[in-house]
This record gives sequence, structure tokens and C-alpha cells, in this order.
Amino acid sequence: MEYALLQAVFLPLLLSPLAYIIGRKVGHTAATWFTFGLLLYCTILIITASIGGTYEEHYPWTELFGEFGFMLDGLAAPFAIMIYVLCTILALYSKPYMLHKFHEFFKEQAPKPVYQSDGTVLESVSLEKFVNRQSGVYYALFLVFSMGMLGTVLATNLIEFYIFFEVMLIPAFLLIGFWGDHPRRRVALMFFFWTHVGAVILLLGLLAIGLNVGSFDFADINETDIPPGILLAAAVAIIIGLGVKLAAFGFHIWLPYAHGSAPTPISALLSPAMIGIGAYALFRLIVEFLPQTYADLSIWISIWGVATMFYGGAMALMQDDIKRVFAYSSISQMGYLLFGIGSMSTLGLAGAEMMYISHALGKGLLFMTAGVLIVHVGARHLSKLGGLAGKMPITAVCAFIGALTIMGVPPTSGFMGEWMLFYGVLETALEEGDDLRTLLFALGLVATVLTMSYILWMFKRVFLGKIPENLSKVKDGSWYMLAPMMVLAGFTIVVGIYPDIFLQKIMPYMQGVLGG
Amino acid sequence: MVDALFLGIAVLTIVSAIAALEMRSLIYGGLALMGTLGGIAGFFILLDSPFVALFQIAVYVGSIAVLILFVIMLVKSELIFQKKEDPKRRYAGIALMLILMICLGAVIFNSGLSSITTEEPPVDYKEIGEDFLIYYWPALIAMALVLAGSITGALILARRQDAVEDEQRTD
Amino acid sequence: MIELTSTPIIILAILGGVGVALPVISIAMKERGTVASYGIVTLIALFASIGYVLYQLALDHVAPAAIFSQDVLADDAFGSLFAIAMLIVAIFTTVGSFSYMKNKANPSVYFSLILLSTIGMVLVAYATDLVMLFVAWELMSIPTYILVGFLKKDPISNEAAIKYFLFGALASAIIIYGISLAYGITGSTNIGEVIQGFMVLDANLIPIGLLAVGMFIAGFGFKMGLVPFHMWLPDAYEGAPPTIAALLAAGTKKAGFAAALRVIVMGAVALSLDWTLALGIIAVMTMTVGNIAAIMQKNLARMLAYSSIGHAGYILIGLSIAPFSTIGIQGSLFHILNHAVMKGAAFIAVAGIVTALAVTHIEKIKGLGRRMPITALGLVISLLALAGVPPLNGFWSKLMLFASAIDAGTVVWWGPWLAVAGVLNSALSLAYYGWIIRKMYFEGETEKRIKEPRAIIAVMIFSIIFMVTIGVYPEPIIQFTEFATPAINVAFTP
Amino acid sequence: MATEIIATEGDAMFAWLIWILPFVAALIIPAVAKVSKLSTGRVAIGFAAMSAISAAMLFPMALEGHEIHSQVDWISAIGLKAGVLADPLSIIMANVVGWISFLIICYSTGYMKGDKDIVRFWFWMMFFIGSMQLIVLSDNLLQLFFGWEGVGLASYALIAFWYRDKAKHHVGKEGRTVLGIMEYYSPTHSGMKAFIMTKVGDVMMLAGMFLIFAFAGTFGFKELLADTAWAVNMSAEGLLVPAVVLLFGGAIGKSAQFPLNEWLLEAMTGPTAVSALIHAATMVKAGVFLVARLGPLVFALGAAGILVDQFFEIIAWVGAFTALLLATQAMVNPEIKKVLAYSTGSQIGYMMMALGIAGLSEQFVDGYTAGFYHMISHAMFKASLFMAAGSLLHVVGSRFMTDMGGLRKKMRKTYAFMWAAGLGLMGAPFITTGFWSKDAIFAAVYESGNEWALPIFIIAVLTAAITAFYTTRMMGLVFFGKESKHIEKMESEGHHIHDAPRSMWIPYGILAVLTIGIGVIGFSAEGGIHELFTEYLDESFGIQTPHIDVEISGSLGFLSGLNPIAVGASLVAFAVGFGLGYIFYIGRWVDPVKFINSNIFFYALHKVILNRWYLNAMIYWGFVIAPLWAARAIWRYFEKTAIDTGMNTGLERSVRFGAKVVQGTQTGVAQSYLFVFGAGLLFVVLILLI
Amino acid sequence: MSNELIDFVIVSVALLAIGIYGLSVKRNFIRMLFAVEIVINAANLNLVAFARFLPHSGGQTFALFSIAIAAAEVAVGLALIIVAYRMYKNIDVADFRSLKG
Repeated sequence: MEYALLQAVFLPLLLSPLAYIIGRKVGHTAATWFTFGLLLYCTILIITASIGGTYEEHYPWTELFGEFGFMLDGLAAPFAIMIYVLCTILALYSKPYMLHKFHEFFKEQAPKPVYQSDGTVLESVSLEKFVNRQSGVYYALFLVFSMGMLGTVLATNLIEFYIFFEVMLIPAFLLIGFWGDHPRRRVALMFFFWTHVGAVILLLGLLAIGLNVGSFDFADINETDIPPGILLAAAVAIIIGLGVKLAAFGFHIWLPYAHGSAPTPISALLSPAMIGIGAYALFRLIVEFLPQTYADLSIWISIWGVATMFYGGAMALMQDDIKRVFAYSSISQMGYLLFGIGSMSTLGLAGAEMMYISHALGKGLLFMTAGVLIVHVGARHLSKLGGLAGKMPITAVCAFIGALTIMGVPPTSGFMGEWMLFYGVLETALEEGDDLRTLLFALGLVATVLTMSYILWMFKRVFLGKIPENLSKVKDGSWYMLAPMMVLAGFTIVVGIYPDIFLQKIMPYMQGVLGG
Repeated sequence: MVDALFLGIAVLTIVSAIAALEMRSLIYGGLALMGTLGGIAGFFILLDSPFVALFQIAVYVGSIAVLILFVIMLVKSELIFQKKEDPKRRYAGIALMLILMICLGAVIFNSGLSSITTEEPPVDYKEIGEDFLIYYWPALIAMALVLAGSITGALILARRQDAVEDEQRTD
Repeated sequence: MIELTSTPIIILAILGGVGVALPVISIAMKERGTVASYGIVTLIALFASIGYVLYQLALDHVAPAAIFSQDVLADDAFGSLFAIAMLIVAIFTTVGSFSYMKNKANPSVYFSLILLSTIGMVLVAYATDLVMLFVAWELMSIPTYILVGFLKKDPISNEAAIKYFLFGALASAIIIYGISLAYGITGSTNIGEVIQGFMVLDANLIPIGLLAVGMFIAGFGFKMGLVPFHMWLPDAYEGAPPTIAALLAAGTKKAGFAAALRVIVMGAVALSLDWTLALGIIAVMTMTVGNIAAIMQKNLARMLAYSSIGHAGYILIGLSIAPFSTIGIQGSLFHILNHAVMKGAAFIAVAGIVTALAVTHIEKIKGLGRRMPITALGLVISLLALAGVPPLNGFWSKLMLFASAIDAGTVVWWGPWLAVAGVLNSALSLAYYGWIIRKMYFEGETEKRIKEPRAIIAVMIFSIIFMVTIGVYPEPIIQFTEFATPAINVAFTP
Repeated sequence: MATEIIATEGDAMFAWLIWILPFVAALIIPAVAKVSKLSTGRVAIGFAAMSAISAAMLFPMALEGHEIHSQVDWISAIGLKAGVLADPLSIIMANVVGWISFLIICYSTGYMKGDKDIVRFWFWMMFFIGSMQLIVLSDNLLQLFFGWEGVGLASYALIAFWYRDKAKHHVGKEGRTVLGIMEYYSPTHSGMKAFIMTKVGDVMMLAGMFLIFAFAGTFGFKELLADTAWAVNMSAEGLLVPAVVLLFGGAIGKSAQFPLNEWLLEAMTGPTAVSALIHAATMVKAGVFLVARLGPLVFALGAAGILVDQFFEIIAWVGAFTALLLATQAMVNPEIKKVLAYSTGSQIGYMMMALGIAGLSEQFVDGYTAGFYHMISHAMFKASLFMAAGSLLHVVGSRFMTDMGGLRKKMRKTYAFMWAAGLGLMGAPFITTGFWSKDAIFAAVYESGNEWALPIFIIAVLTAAITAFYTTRMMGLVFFGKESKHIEKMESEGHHIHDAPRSMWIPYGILAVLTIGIGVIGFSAEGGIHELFTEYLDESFGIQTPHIDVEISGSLGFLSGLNPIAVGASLVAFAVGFGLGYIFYIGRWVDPVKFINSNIFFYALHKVILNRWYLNAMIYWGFVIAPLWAARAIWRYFEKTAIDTGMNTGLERSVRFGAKVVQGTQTGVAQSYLFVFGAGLLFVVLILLI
Repeated sequence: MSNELIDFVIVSVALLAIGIYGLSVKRNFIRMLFAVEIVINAANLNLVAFARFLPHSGGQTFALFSIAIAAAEVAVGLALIIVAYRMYKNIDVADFRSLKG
């Protein structure tokens, strides 16, 4: 098991040129399976490493900023596993979707044959060549993106954390910019810009902590009592920076654009995996490292969370584009995470992390559904969809399970996240006798009804009701798309019924954090 | 206490500096500049530094000013005469000049400089030579390179015809 | 008496000799030598110099940090760091010129002037005497005036040169004026003695000292591109041949910082007055103006010029909080080194584009990612590094700068605000870097690949490797900057 | 009889199997469908039967008062266990659910024959049953909540079963609006409505659960009872009653009690078998079961000296009000399934009322038994009625009673069985289970001695009369009088109207017969349950019942346990209701339309009742239209303008403006540059000096 | 010495200000060169004055350096004028404004 995490993080990066070459020379199917196999191997590495207690690796790095390490503890392991599981199966899912996209692009922008003056064709690019080249680039970027997200949650050093935090933006930016939907260029820039702004604000907070402690290593920070000097300012900077990442209310504006425009496999990574990393960072940086400040600020985090929950939900009701519905829904779900993180209770925090897992599963499913619709129906506006359940039953079932996960209905994992989270809020409210928290708890519960409303309404408009005439010949997706969805759907139910898989790791960590 | 000679040279220097900038004809302006430079040389002599003064006269009045005059002769005659300046810019320039004078002058005047006088004898010329050769010798080499570079560069720029035509950028 | 084998002297000898010899050889050969032949001679000289610098470093013949000697030059790590940066830039410029200067007149003088200017830059960093500093400064500047105007048939090149020249001349005069004041109140031109003099200055002479510092800021700030002394900079960079713009942005600008570090910071620290805030204000102004003006630019070179103004602001952060944080100057030095490579690479990429396509307008580089993939990649990576995106080298130096600003927050209230301004500007700068990337990669999908100049490719590949390697493992450079940092905090902090 | 926890392997296995088997069936049915679509029905029947038999296997044990409590590790990270708790209450309930759903499944094989989505139907039916059994057998609240939500989920899926929203599957009359709200619902809409409205209840229930968990640290019923310190603490903080009331909120949602009653009517868009299952065995009964589960627990706390009366008062009043509210609406509705649905809500109100009054009376067991007994009897006759109504719909092809009429000769079996079951609903004296259970409720209410006893008793009797009336009305409209135009049209088109196939009528026949059959021995059956529960409550909850010695003598001795006032009231109510119904609808001596229009008061009353007391419209205005309007306003005037334009475009513009300003200073004129340089020198010197 | 240091310095400041004025107002390149020369000479005056009053030889040495370098600068400046004149037939700097923004 030596170098397991090093491999898991850096193999995708180092082999990404190989993915490009394979895509270019052999073809997109080979690239797909290469990527899938590589990520699968890495996923297995992570899962085996996470069995048993905390697993760490350390390597020498800079003197000024500390060492380079990876750590799989109770907090990081679920995040890491979810990220790579999603990446792995989305690699397969990407194949038909991106193929569709490449064909679309080929029509639109393929190099026109170059004619010589006498009319003979000097040069032209065949569709196959075009697709192979594009898929090579796509999978290379995909691998880098995966690596960035994983590195973030495994980092053991503030600067290392920040580096990975930023590194994942670049491939995401390029992926959106290359293959997004209109207006992809503007959106790619907007995405990059906003998340970067968040990141640099975060950086200020990180620097303040690191410099106050005198070390950027997590282990040292955890052991040191940080002087209260500019602690509050640092915490606020961190929270705001991560708030942008989480697309919390007020800083959310980039998200609907980014999620709406990104190619769907990437949306399915951005929303479930990437933005939730903000929550991971909140756990690590605020809850674990700055417990005192956390105690002071938790109520505000909760309030912000509730506002985000409601706002995202209400806006999701108003959307017509299915991917934007999910985007706003992601905002709302991130509100749940914030709400849970503000709960100041072991179960609440554990619930928030479970919520990340379930959101990853559920929103992943829903975005994949959207992808199937885009590829096989060719429409993404709710007003143009309807009654598709009969035409694409497996997709509908998977989407329904995803919807249940987001709604928090048992036996999906959503419920396991939600009840713990809400209970945690209530527990603290009762312990502190805090009426405001009680009110927030009640509002949060009301928000679940709102969540349910927009999800069900979306589902009704897509899969139920009368079918528009032009859609009468729609077929279900290919197995490349359906199998990944079914895996996720199964996973969410297994976690929902037997959450111990993750809770066994999460609970001791959370107890340690709040107990210490 | 200011003596008359100093006052005379000061007036000459400053007035001819202004004249150099404000005279309508460039040629007269150039001549006025020589007056300024000569005035500075006069100050040098007042300051018991005849070596620097001679150098000043040799380099400036003897060569630079002449060079400038040549260039003036070279260009078309209508360019020699001043075009009308933008009055706004002119007033702004004058204001800047006065403010600078007043501010810097006030700073200097209020500082300890105003009380410095000396009765010590001036430094020997030989010291200058020693400085050059013992202490400043790398600087001297560097200056030689400056001069070499500037002369070759200036020659290349001023040369009329080139072996190969320059390409112009198209955008 | 300075040793004849010390680094600056040897560099002076090698480069000066070759620099003077080149035009002579050219005349002797009746101007028939090719660009490549002069270029290779130049390159050999430059590599020999950089080799000597490294050799001296490796043998520990170099004094650590910045020292003040009784001579006009000091062979210290501080100077070596700058020497390495300058020589790399000079190599970039030379290599980039191989293709750029093809079919242009007077290559021998061109390379000779590059060499002379390089000597100037290197000596500025090594200088420990104000006179030496000034002469080196002029040795650096005067050849660049000519180089900027080297395209004699190109009106904008000439216009750029004229503006640059006028500014340069005024700035030199201001520097002399400042030196004269500093000399007048301390009685010496040796920087070490000047600083000693400043430390024991009469209270009523302190305003004069400040006046001198102010004039130094203005005079050196002109080269560094500090607001409000930056006005010439975009015009000159845009008008100059892009290789020379690389030399200006990556080289001479850094020499300005070398001078500023030796003179302004040291002197100001010695005066122990509240001068840091002034530098801080200038830093914020500089980065804000540079970044905001860059956003709407249509010309690639001009955009890079503004971005380089912005970067001057970042570097100035480290200078302005030098007395409060140990990593401030380190960060500045690191960023200087990085910026030399990043901006150098970016301008050389522009030179490549100009050579191959004869355009610099951003709208016209659409699809560059397909037309000139390696150049475009080099440009993108250097732009991202400029933006401070990890894991590229620019990230680390910016990180250290912002870290130092926050670190200083425990001493001065405005420290963190510098960092805030810095990060926001850094984020803002992404808007226009991203814009270029967008044009190159996301538009113009129908473009065909064209042949890229080989020399440009070499520079690109080297700089990509440098940027990524340092980005991934910055430790050696950080160590080096620590080694090279002037120990002002110990000596002068009140 | 001694209550003891026995957990022999085999018996515990049965308890688990009861709820696991339907889920297993649900899982394998899609797989089976790949092989043969037809055999899915058989699989469903088989598993339903096995589940029911498993329940039956435990029945003897229940009669002996034993209970099974078997646990396995579940969420060990927080120390939660999953388990089954098979005590007499849950065993009886499991049997009722199991057998009635078995019959409904049998019925469905006929009713759903030929539907192309049959696999989905079986899946959700089995899921539904499994979830219900999970509720019944759970030993803790959290696990119960799994079943609870599962029931809601299944109801959503089944109500919206005909998701293609064809007109014939809608409920309500097209074009009819109340206060601007359409009273015409598609299956998918109804499904959502049901799911979301019950979710509101669920949310309250969650809150209640959490409150209890926060103090007790456990969800388990047994653990909650074992140590009641938590209740003392909660009561001290004034949170006990809110917590249990919130739990009751869940029951309100699921059992469609006021104010969350409105979803039940639209739930009629589902296949009738589903309606039968919802109304008789699963969904709405879940709420009653929850109250039955919690009632003794809370009462036991009350016995321990903690004030909990408010909880029972709320239950009783909610039940009573709902009973009246929905009964009135049943009087006027033209759709047969909706009449039955109203009636269900109303009857559930009775049960709640009984369970609530139980907590307010000296003898907890009386009300408790009455409520539970009524639930059992209601399950039988309501299942029967629904299935019969389903076969009517099946045959007639319309949901409106005005489209039927005069069917008694054409559909003899259905006619007979509906009368039998309908009499049960009406509470026809002495021969129906409905009579005995309702009478027990009356008696419990009357004897409770509570200050609210009398008003609730009056409401109960009034409701009973109304019940009798609307049942008679339904029978009259469907089977008596002339054939409607719709029927004539069908006949003229060659459709022969006849009884439903055997697979359909046998199930409701069985239940109808049972209604009467058990009704004949109803009182002694009630006595048996009463005795069983007395024992159970005593042993499990420590609720002592003062023993009342009643001398049993003579042939009419068994009647001596009856409360004469209750019996009298019951008889009068039946007589009045049936009589009025006969006058208007069977004898057709008075035309109801003319009668209503004869008088402004009747007219207004009719209109209010027909418009569901405007409750539905108000809920829509308040909780659908208004929030949507608010969301749209935010979307238009905040998100799109302030946030989107402000933060994206606005930022862009301001930066552009800044860039323009800065670029404006860069005039290109060297003199200005130099001027700025000079001024800059001055500036630097000044800031240095200052 | 009958003259005080401050007298020379004041003259030098005046010349500096006049030079800056000339640079920021005059449009003719040659006249701007004049202004540059004036500023440099102001600085030289300062140097020599300080050197006399310290007394110290360094100032004079520096003045010599500065004079020589000023000469080199002027040479370059004149070359630039000639190039400009050849292209535009004009030496009005205010008209050279194609680079801006």
C-alpha cells in the first residue's frame, strides 16, 4: 500500500497525455476504457487505503510552507471515495454524451475543406479523426480534473490544499469552454473568474492561519492554539471564499451558468463533487481548526444555509431549462450542507457529510438524466418535454431514485443525511435553549417541502403527463449511459439502508472534532 | 552672504534657461542654452572646481550644443520656429513648475542645509584622478561601454541607407 | 580593490568584450555576417556568463544576502540572483531574435546592444556605489533606447523610442539629483556609507533624506513602471520590437527593483520613518491601474505591458512591508525571478506570433491554439503563471508576497489590506488573461497549423519546463531567495 | 396469561418475514417480468399470501399476550438498532393489513388485467404493503419512519399510476373552479399533491421524533417506556406535549385529518385497487396505527403524573371535526369514489376521536379498543366498498354516479355485496361490525366523563346520521331509479352491462360477508379484543383498568355491557340518516335538486359543502399560488436583475468603465506623460514628508 | 567661501523645476532635449556644490561621469530626432500619438 494515495492522485495527471495519445491514435472507445480503467484502479486504491483507520503519506516539500502529504481520515475518506466513484463511472457515461457533442460540433465548426485554386481538395478532416482528437483532449482534461478534486480532499497542508483547489478549476474551465453549451465561452470565463475570486479570498484566510501558527501543515495547526488576533477575520475570509465555491446565497450567480452550460458529464462532476468540496474545506478549516471561532460563527452559517436552501429552491421552481433546475437545486442542497455545518453537533456535522454523499449520488443521477435527455430527446426545456417515463423507463427509474435522494426520502441516502443533519440542529437548539436555532430548524424542515415540490414538479414535467407528439419516437439511452446511472441508483439505496458504510468512518472523526 | 558675482551668474543661468525654452527661434534657444550651460560652468568655478568647469565647457558648449545646432540646421526651417502651445497645458506646466519650486525649495530651505557653510580648502584635483583609477574603475569601464554603445547605436540609427530593407508590421 | 575574478567583473569582461567586438567584426566582414552567427556568439557569451555566475555560487565564492562593500561592486547572492534572472532574459531575447531579426538590418549592433544592456542590468544589481549604480543604470538604459527604436522604418517604433527616451532622460536626471542630495547629506556615494550616514542623520536633515528617497522612487520607479511614473511603459512596450519588449519588461524592469531594493528600501529603512505606507499606496495604485487598464486592451503586447505594470505593484508589496515581515523581500525576489521568466516567455511568444503572422491584435490571434500550438501553449502557461494559478511558479511568489502582507498585519494595520488588494487584482487579472486564452483556444476553430519558428519553440519549451518545475517544487528557489535576501530586518528595524 | 418477551428463532423470523417478503416480491417482480409478464401477478399473490400467513402464524401468540422483540445492528456508528416488535397490537394490525391486502391483490389481477404497466403496478403495490407492514412491526420511530415515507412514496407512485394523464383518469369535473382554483385533477398532479401534503405531516413527525430523541437518546418504543426520565425532563421544559403533538402531526398527514385532509380526495385518480389499499389497509391506517402505538405510551406517562391531557384533547377534537367535515362533503359529491374517500376520512376521524377520548377517560382501554376495533371493521367494509365501486367503474366507465343508476338488476352480486358493506358503513344495528364498533366509540365517548364528552358525542352522532344518509344516497343513485343516459348509450352501442369477473367479485364478496358475519358476533368479538388489550396495556404499559363486575345472566345478558344511550343514539342516527336517504334517493319521493334550490339557506349550505368548505381553494391560494408568485417575483426582480445583471453584467460594466477612465489618461501625448511624472514626483515627496 | 550652500541648491531647484516645466509643455523635440539638459545640469550643480561644502572629491567625479553620460544620451536623442524627422518630416512630439489608450 505504499504510495497508494500518491498514485491515486498523480497517476491520472501523469497518464493524461497518454489518454490524449490513445484517443488520437486509437480512438475514442479505447480512450474511454483507458480512462475508466485508470480511474477504477485509483478508486480501488483509495477504497483499500480507507479501510482501517486513518491512512497518511508524507513527502518532503518546501521548508517555508511545510510538507506535501495525503491523508485519508474519517472526514476525507467519504469525500475521496465519492469523488473518484463519480469520476470513474462518469468516464464511461461521457462516451455517448461527448460523442453526441463532438458530432454536433463537427457539423458546426469542422474545418471546411481547403480548396486549391484549381478546385481540388487540398485538405479536409474526417469526422472520425475529428472525434478521436477531441475525445483525446477531453479525457486528458477529465483525468486532470479528477486529480484536482481528489488532491483537494486529501491534502494535509494549507498551501497544498489551495493548489489543488485551484488546479481543478483549470481543466473545468477548459472543459466548459471547449464543449459547453451556448454561451460557453462567456460562461467558462465567468466560472473561472468567480471561483478564482473565491479561492483567492480563501487564500487570504489560509495565509492568516498558517502565518499565525507558523506552519501550514494540518497536523501542526490542529495541535496549536491559534492566537485570537486576526482569527475572526481569517475565518470570515475562509467562509466567504468557500461560500463562493459552495455557491451559497449571494455568491451563487456563477453556478447556474456553469452547470447549465458545462457538458453534462462535467456538470455531473461540478455539482455533486466539486462544489461540495467547499463543505469539506469548511469542516477541515473552520470546524476542525478553529473550533472557537466556529462556535461563534456557527449560527450565522446556519442562517446563511437556510437562506440558501430557500432561495435555491424557490429559483429552481422558476426554471425551464432542466439543467438550470438542477443547478439551482444544487445551490439549495449546498444550503443544507451549510445548515448542517452550522449545527455544532456531532450528528449534525455527520449528517452534513452524509448529505454531501447523498447529494453526490442524487444530483449525479439527475444530471446524468439530463444528459440522456439531451442526447436522446434533443431537448432540455421542461416545457418541451413530458411523458417520457414510458419511452425511457430505466432512465425514469434512475431519475426517480435520484429525485428521492435529493428529496431525502428513505430508503435513499438522502434521508440518512437529512435526518441526522436536522436532528443535529435541533439538538444544539435544545442544548443552548436558543430560539433562533429552533426557528431555523423549523424553517429548514419547511425547506424540505419546498425541495420536494420543485423536484416532483420537475419530474412530472419531464417524465409524466402527456407526451409531446414530436417525442413519440424517443428511445432509452445506451448502456454506456444507463449502467453508470444504475450503479449510482443502487449505491444510493445501499447507503440509505445501511449508512454504516460511511458513518463508521465519519462519526469517530466528528466526535473527535467536537469533543476536542 | 550672496555676492554679486554669484547673483549675476544665477540670473544669467536661470534667465537663459527660460529663454532657451521660450525663445521663438530654436537657434536662439540653442544659443541661450549655451548660456545656461556656461553659467553652470561659472558656478563650478565659483565652487573652486575648475576641472569640472572646463570639462563642462568642453563637452557641453564645445560639442553637445554644437551638435544640437547642427541638427537644428538639418531640419526644415519652419520646424525651427515654435508652434503654438496648448494654453491649458502651458498654465498647468507653469503651475507645476511653481509648486515644485516652492515645495522643494521650502523643504530644502527649512532643513539643516541652510546653515551649512564651509571655510575648508577645496579638494585637490589629484584626488579626482585617484578616485577614477582606484575606486571608480569598473564604473569607468562601464561608462566607456555606454559611450561605445551610444555612439554605435546613434550611428546605426542616423545612417541613411541600410543593407536590407526593414519590414514593417502589417497591423 | 575589488577582485578581478569576482562575478561582476568577469561578466563585464565577457559581455563587454563581445559586445564591443561584434560591431567591429561586422564592419570587418563588410556586414555580411548572418543573424544566426552573431546570435550564436552572443548566446555563447551569455551562457558563459550565466555559467560563471552559477560556478561562483556553487563554489560558495559569493557572499550571502546583500552586502555593502568598500568597492563599487559587491559579489553577493543578491546580485547573483538578479544576474541569473537578467541573463535568462537576455538569452530569451537573443534566442527569440534569431527568427525575429531575420531579414532585418544591422544584427551585429542589435546583439551588441543587447549585450551591453545586459551588462548594465547585471551591474545595477551588483552595484554598491551610487555612481556605479548610475553608470550601470545608463549602460542598461541607453542601448534600450536605441533597441526600442531599432525598426527605423516603423513609425511606432520610433515614437515608442522617443517617449521612452524622454522619460528615461528625465528619470536619469532625477536620479542624479537624488544621488546628489543623498551624497550631500552623507558625504559619500558608497551605498553602505550613505545608509550609515542616514542612520545618524541630523533631525533637521531628514527631510532632505526623504527628498532623496522620493527622487529615487520616481527615478527607479520609472523603470519599474510604478504609477504614476508608468505612462511611457505601455506605449514603449507596444511600439518596441517584441523581443525588446521582453528585455524591457523582464530585464530592465527588474533592474529597477534591484536598484530600489538596494537604495530605496535600505535608505528608507535607515531613515526609519513612516515611508512604508507610501510604498504601499503606490503598490496598490500600481496594481490596480495596471490591471484595470489591461482589461480592455486590443493589442497583445500592450495588454502584457499593462499586466507588467500590475506585477510591479505586486512586487512592491514585498518592498513596502520589508521591515515587518521576513518573507516580504524573499517574495519580491522570487517574484522578480519568476516574472522575468513569465513575462519574458510571454513577450517572446508575441515575438513568435509577430514573426509568423505579423499580428499582435487580439482579435487576430483567434485559433492560435491550432495554428501555433506550442507557442500558444507557452503563452497560456505563462499567462496562467502570471495570474498566479497553481501549480505554476507565479503562484508561489504571489503566495509569498500576500503571505508577507498578512504577516505584517500584526505590526501595521494596512498590511492585510495590501494582500486583499493584491488578491482581488490577481483575480481581476484573470479576466484578461482568460480573454486571451479564450481567443486562442475557443475561437477560430477552422484555423490550420502553420510552421512555428524553431527558436521560439526552444524558448517556449524551456520556459514551460521552468514554470511548471518551479511550480511543483519551488523549494530550491525559495532557499535561494532566502539566501539572497538582504538582512535588513536584523540590521535596521527600529 | 403472562406477557413475556419470547424470541424463539422461528417466531422472530415470521415477524421479520411479514414485512420483508413484500419487499422481496417488489424486487423480484421486475426480474420476473423479463421472463413472463403474466406471472408477475402470481408472484405478487404468492408473496402477499406468504406475508399474510406469516402474520397469521403469530396470531396465536398474540392471543396469549406474548410479544416478540428482535433486534439487529443497523447504524452502529450512532448506536441505532433495527428491530421488529410484534406485540398484540402490531400482530392484529399485521393480520388485518396482510389479509386485506392479499384480497386486494387478488382483486387487482382482474382489475388491472391487460394494463401494459402492470409490472410497475405490482412493484408499487408490494412496496406499499411492505412499507405498511414495516410501520406496523417497527420497534423504533426511525425505522417506522422508513415505512412511513415508503407508504407516502408508494402512494405517490400509485396515485399517479396512470401518468399519461388521460381525461378518464382525472377526478373532478372539468372546468369547475372554486375561488379560481380548478377542481379537476390529473393523476400526476394528485400524486404530487398527496406526496407533498403528507410530507408536511412527515416533517412535523420528524420534528417530534427528534425532540424525543434529543431527550431520550433512543427511538425505540421499548426503551422509551423502560425509562421515563426523559419525559420528566421534557415535561419540565414544556416540550413533551409539543413533541407528541408533532408526532401526531405525522398521523394527521397520513390519515388525512383536518387540516391536511385535502389530498385524500384527489388520490382517487389511482386505480381503484390502489384506493382500496390506501383506504382500507395501508396509508390512512398508518396514522391511526401510529396513534394507537403512541397513545398508551403517552397515557402511561400521564399515569405517571405528567400532564399530557392536551395531546389527547387535540387528537379527539381533530378527529371529531374531521369526521363531521368530511361526512358533510360526502353528502353532495357526485363521484362514487370520492364519496367513499370522504367517508374514509370521516371514519378515520371517528377512530382518532376514540383514541383521543381514551386518553381523557378513566378507562383508557375502552376508547382504545373502540378505536382499534372500528379500524378493523372499517378496513373490511371500506375495502369491500372500494373494490365494488371499482368494478362499477370498470363496467360503467364513468366515475360519476349520475352516469349510473338502475344497476341493481344488471349487477346483482355487486348490488348485494355493496349493501352488505354499505350497511356496515352506515352502522346498521346489531348485524354489522360497523354498528358494534361505532357503538363502542359512542359509549367510550359518552362514558369518558371528560368535560368535552358531550359536544364530541353530539358531533359523533350527527356524523353517524350523515354517514347513513350519504351511504343510502350512494346506493340509491347507483342502483335505483332509472338508468342514466350514459348507460343507455352504452347499451345502445352494444356493451352488455353485467357483473365483474370472478377474480374481482370474490374478494369484495368475502369482505362483505365478513362484515355481516363478524357483525353478528360483533359484540363478543369486541369483548375479546377489549380483554386482550386490557391485558396488553396492563402488562406493557402498566395501565391498570379498574375491573367492573358485570353480572352476565340470561339470553340478553350480552347486551348488558352496552350503554343504552349510546345504543339509542346509534339507532336514531341510523334511522334518521337511512330514512332521509330513502326518501330522496331510493324511494325518490322528493327531488333533491328542487329541495336544495327551494331555500337560500339550503342552497348556500350545499354550495359551501360542495366547494369543500373552500378549504382546498384556500390551501392552494396560500401554499401554492402565493409562494409561486413570490418565487416568480424574486426571480424577476431580484435574481435576474440585482444578482445576475448586478453581479455579472454590473461588475463587467464597472470594470469596463474603470478601464475606460484609466485608458483615457493614457493620451499618447508625451508631454502629458511627463507632466504626470513631475506631478508624481511631487506626490511621492509629499506623501513621504507627511 | 562667501556663498552658502543653500544658494546653489536653490538655483539648482529652480533649474530642475524649469526643466520639468519645459518637458511637460514644449512640443518640439529639440527643445525638450534642452529641458533635459537643464535638469541634468541642475543636478550637476548640486553635486559640485555639495562636493565643495563637504569637502569631498566624489561629487566632482560624479559630475564628470554625469556630464559624459549626458553627452551619450544627447547623441542617442539626436539620432532619434533624425530618424523621426526622416519619417515624418516633423519633430513635434505632440503629434506622435499613435500609441495610446
